[in-house]
Amino acid sequence: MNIGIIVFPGSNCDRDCAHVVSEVIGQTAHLIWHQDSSLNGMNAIILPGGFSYGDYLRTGSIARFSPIMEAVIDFAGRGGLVLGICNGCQILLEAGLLPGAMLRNKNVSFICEDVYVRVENADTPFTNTCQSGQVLRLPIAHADGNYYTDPVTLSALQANAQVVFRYCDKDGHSMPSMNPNGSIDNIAGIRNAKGNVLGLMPHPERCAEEILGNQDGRLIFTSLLASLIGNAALTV
Amino acid sequence: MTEDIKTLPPSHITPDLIQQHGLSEEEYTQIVTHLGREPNLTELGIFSVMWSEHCSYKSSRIHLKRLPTEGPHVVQGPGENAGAVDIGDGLAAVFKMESHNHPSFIEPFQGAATGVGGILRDIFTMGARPIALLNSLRFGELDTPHNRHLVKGVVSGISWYGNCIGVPTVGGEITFNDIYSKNPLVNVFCLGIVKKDRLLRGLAKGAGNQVLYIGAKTGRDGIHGATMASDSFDDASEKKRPNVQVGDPFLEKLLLEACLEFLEQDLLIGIQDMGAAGLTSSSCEMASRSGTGIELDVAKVPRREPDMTPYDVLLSESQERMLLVAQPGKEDAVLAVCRKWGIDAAVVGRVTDDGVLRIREGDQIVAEIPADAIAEGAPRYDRPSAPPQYQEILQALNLDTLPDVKDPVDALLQLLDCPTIASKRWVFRQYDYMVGTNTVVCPGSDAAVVRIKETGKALAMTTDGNSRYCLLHPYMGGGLAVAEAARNLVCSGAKPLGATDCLNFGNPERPDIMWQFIMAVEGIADACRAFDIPIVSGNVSLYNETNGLSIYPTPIIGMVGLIEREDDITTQWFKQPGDVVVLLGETREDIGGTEYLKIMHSREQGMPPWLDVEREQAVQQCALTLIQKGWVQSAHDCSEGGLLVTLAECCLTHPSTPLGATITLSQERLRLDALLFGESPSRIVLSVTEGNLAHVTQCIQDMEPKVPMSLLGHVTDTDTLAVTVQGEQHATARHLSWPITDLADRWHNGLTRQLGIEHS
Amino acid sequence: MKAKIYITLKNGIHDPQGQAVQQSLHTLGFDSVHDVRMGKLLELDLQDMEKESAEATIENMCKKLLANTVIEDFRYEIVET
Amino acid sequence: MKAKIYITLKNGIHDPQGQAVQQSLHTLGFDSVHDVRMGKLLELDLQDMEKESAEATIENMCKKLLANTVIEDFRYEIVET
Ligand SMILES: Nc1ncnc2c1ncn2[C@@H]1O[C@H](COP(=O)(O)OP(=O)(O)O)[C@@H](O)[C@H]1O
Ligand SMILES: [Mg+2]
Repeated sequence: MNIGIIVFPGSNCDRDCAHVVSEVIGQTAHLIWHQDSSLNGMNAIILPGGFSYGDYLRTGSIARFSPIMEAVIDFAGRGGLVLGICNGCQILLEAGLLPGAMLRNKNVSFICEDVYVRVENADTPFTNTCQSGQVLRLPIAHADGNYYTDPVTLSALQANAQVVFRYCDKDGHSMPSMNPNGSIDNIAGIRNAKGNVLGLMPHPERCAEEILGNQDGRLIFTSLLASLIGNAALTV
Repeated sequence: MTEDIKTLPPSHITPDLIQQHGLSEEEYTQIVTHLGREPNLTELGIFSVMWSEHCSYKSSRIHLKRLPTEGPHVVQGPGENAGAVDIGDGLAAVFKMESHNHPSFIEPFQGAATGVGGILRDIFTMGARPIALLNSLRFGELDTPHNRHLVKGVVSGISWYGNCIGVPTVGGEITFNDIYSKNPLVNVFCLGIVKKDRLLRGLAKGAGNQVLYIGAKTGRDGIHGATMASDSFDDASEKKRPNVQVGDPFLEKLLLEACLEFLEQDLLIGIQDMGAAGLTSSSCEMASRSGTGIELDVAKVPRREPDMTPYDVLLSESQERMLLVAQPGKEDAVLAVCRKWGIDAAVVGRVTDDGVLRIREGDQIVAEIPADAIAEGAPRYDRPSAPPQYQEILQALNLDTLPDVKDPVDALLQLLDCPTIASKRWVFRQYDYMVGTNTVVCPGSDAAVVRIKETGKALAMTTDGNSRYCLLHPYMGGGLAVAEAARNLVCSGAKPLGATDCLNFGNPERPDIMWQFIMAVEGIADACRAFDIPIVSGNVSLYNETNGLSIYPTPIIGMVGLIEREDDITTQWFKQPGDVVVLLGETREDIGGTEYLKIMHSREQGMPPWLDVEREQAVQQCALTLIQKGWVQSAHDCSEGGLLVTLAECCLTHPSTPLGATITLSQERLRLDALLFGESPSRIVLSVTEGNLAHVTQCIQDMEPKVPMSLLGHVTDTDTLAVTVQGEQHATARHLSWPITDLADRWHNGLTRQLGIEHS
Repeated sequence: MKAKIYITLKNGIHDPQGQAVQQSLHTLGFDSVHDVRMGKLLELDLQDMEKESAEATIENMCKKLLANTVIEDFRYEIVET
Repeated sequence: MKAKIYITLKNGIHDPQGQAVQQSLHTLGFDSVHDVRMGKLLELDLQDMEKESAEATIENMCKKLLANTVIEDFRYEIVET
């Protein structure tokens, strides 16, 4: 499979994602420059973490206007799988591919540490190799991961099973005290209504290899692959 | 054209102006001799920054010669932007440490951030991709709002810059002492990886080659930063506003990627970052290293502000800028790469063969100086040195008048609570230590371990230095820093390959400070020689003095070691109940200079622990052998706080499940405080499985030279650290015990409590 | 012509930065501070722009880029220079 | 009583944030934007404070905490409510 990883100026998890795509799930990773305008031949797209444009105005706000984003929006519109990790998730929000916005973490600081998330919906192209309710240990590394959306949108997210991950303790209890950043309803990751776009703040690509002491993140990538293989015709 | 400058009317260089530029009368006379005439103001500015302590190393250079800089692994020794060692498979590790002390005191956030930016540039100008940052910080005690403000500002500045550019900050150290209240230290270390045969250097070879400027536009920021870093502080210094530089990590990320692309396309002859003294020092150093000259037109330099004079442009320390040399014909390709990354770039001059730094503004020559006169011709001083009068008083500690510890249970809790020993999680949680997906051992163990994806090997790295030891005995303190750094690497399973240093001292014009400096350098040099660890790069920061009060002598050692096999990677925490706890090395009556003495008796006094280099080497060799045989579950070196703190850390630092231990210590002739809290070096606490114990004991017994070993007890799944002290004098043994939760509370929350932050 | 653009979090949206500032102010003894909200101020230098079209242009910039209208409000002033 | 505090970078201090915004505005076709400087806006809700002492207090807050006077200037307005 051909998996495109968009490189924005200031992306810095692009190579990490490419490493997992090629070395862990054995697929072809293509680094795609943000000035390009086409995603020819890609089966799925990853918007990687980092600090696109330094996050100088708001996270993801400037990258959202990169030329490639039109192609990404188009790709998503045609049902292509798009995974946004951390800054990638923030870009998806700014681009309107996912609802809501990110506020500064409740403690105002950057937080880098492992957290637990519960898989709320295992019936997505990004979680189909997980069990529903499964607890994953994943690292977060962000200063603006405090997800916010208005009450109406939140109800819709909940009603449509669009909340894919919630912060929880290691036994899967999703309590406010396990919320690292103040995110509404302990949300760590959401998908769009159609289900083909996922944004999450934790970094699955950082825990997909044995040597790193944790392989929970691998599941996100194997799920992505599983759904692509089941859907191999989809070269948007 | 050249006539212009020589026929200028006698310039108005007054004694006042010379003094403002931080130059002495003799230095001015030397300038006139070098030029054969009086300098103009621009030239005076150039000499002033280039001959500053910061750029010229004029007080330190002759002493730095003592450091061993060669070895079979050394690919690049001192003298370039950074040093490099061979790590096998055709790769080299490029690393260096640098200080940003003065700027961080004036503006902690930006000062620390731009410090990170500077050291990163040193690494990627060598063509290496930076893969790890560490930092070594010193602050005053946290009982004043200002010190808390400095700590928060510095940590968030480092966090902002490092996180944004996407280089993981994988470790470091931070300690607190009031001597740093008015002069905190911010030392940053960076390591990168490059193909050995692709190493770039700061060269300006080949007359006719093009000189290019890339990166941020030049503003007036930081004019005279280098002179400032070479000056003592007084209360007015905080007002030195124009010196404040603002970092732009986003731009630096673009520069980094662009530079690596230049390398890939083989576009450059040489490259040098514009650090202290900006355009001036980068061009002089490149020319001087290559025996060439450089001609620059300041009018072509991209600028941020109107009405800048050549003086301003040459001396600006605007961040995120580089100077490149490329063959004619290649400049278009360089400019194209810059366009791709959205970076300003301009051809600003060319390499000449006359050895002269010639600066024009359009048609007009505004400065003309032999490059060698500025770089190599800089003054070199053998400043007078003498031990301070107070040295003997400091070293005198009469143990007869020091009551032994009464309540060891409370003493351990107090030590774990003190910010120098307590967990630094509040600090490193703000650093992205995982980006790059190479960090195998995250902050929280003796050394950070970063894998090299290309080779399956890994590098361990650490920074260490104990300034109290250095105050009490600078020679010993220097050696102990080297020993501890190496020990930390060995505990992680690595063989030390090379080191860098950052030498932070007071005012070198004072003989006592100069003495501290010379002694410490000698201690470092002798220890490095004994352990066969070359120093491949480094940095000197002098004039760390405010209102006449100097900091403690604070040499910091950054060290890098190689781990050949993944299986050898070792961490400090106990792994499973039932494992046997073993101590390598020997506990002596080392109370002088300890953290215990400071916390429990408010004294910073005595002789620091004595380093026996042969013993140290034997212990390290032994630990590494056991690790490589696969027999070691955990290894942790004993440092600040002594044996009890080390054992408590072994119990507590497991990332998910803390364990207990049951320990028996035999007091023999030692004082109890020395046994529990003394800081004898050359000690390592190991844990091994019961099944491997016989192999381990046999192996240790077979070691030559002999390594003292004692079996201390077992790891347990109880919630208790239980220590029995068998005294010789006392018939009955003494039982001490701590609930792990109590230890954990003190250790986890000590730092945040003092910072006045609720844990979150 | 200059424009000053003020971007603030919408009412009712939690403002962690404002809260942190408030807490620090309390720690310093400024007890009369009951609430702090933190926003952004952008000062734009505009050239060759007609006053009439300026408002629409600035409005446009704000909606497109400068503010995230899911969470932020904006207002602006135009200053003739 | 409310106070609005405006914190801006001093003249001559480099403003990478403002620059990034400016470039982005250009990319979006807003070519007439010649310079952008980014600052902060703090809105404080003050209670039980005398108008006379308010100015001094706010001044004090700014110097002590809100502005980084090494690189930033501040000004403020007091709004009676
Ligand atoms: N300023 C810092 N930045 C990042 N990590 C730090 C810092 N200070 C301490 N640490 C981490 O905390 C752990 C304990 O540090 P320290 O007590 O200095 O260890 P040691 O005594 O073994 O050198 C180490 O893993 C170190 O890397
Ligand atoms: Mg250690």
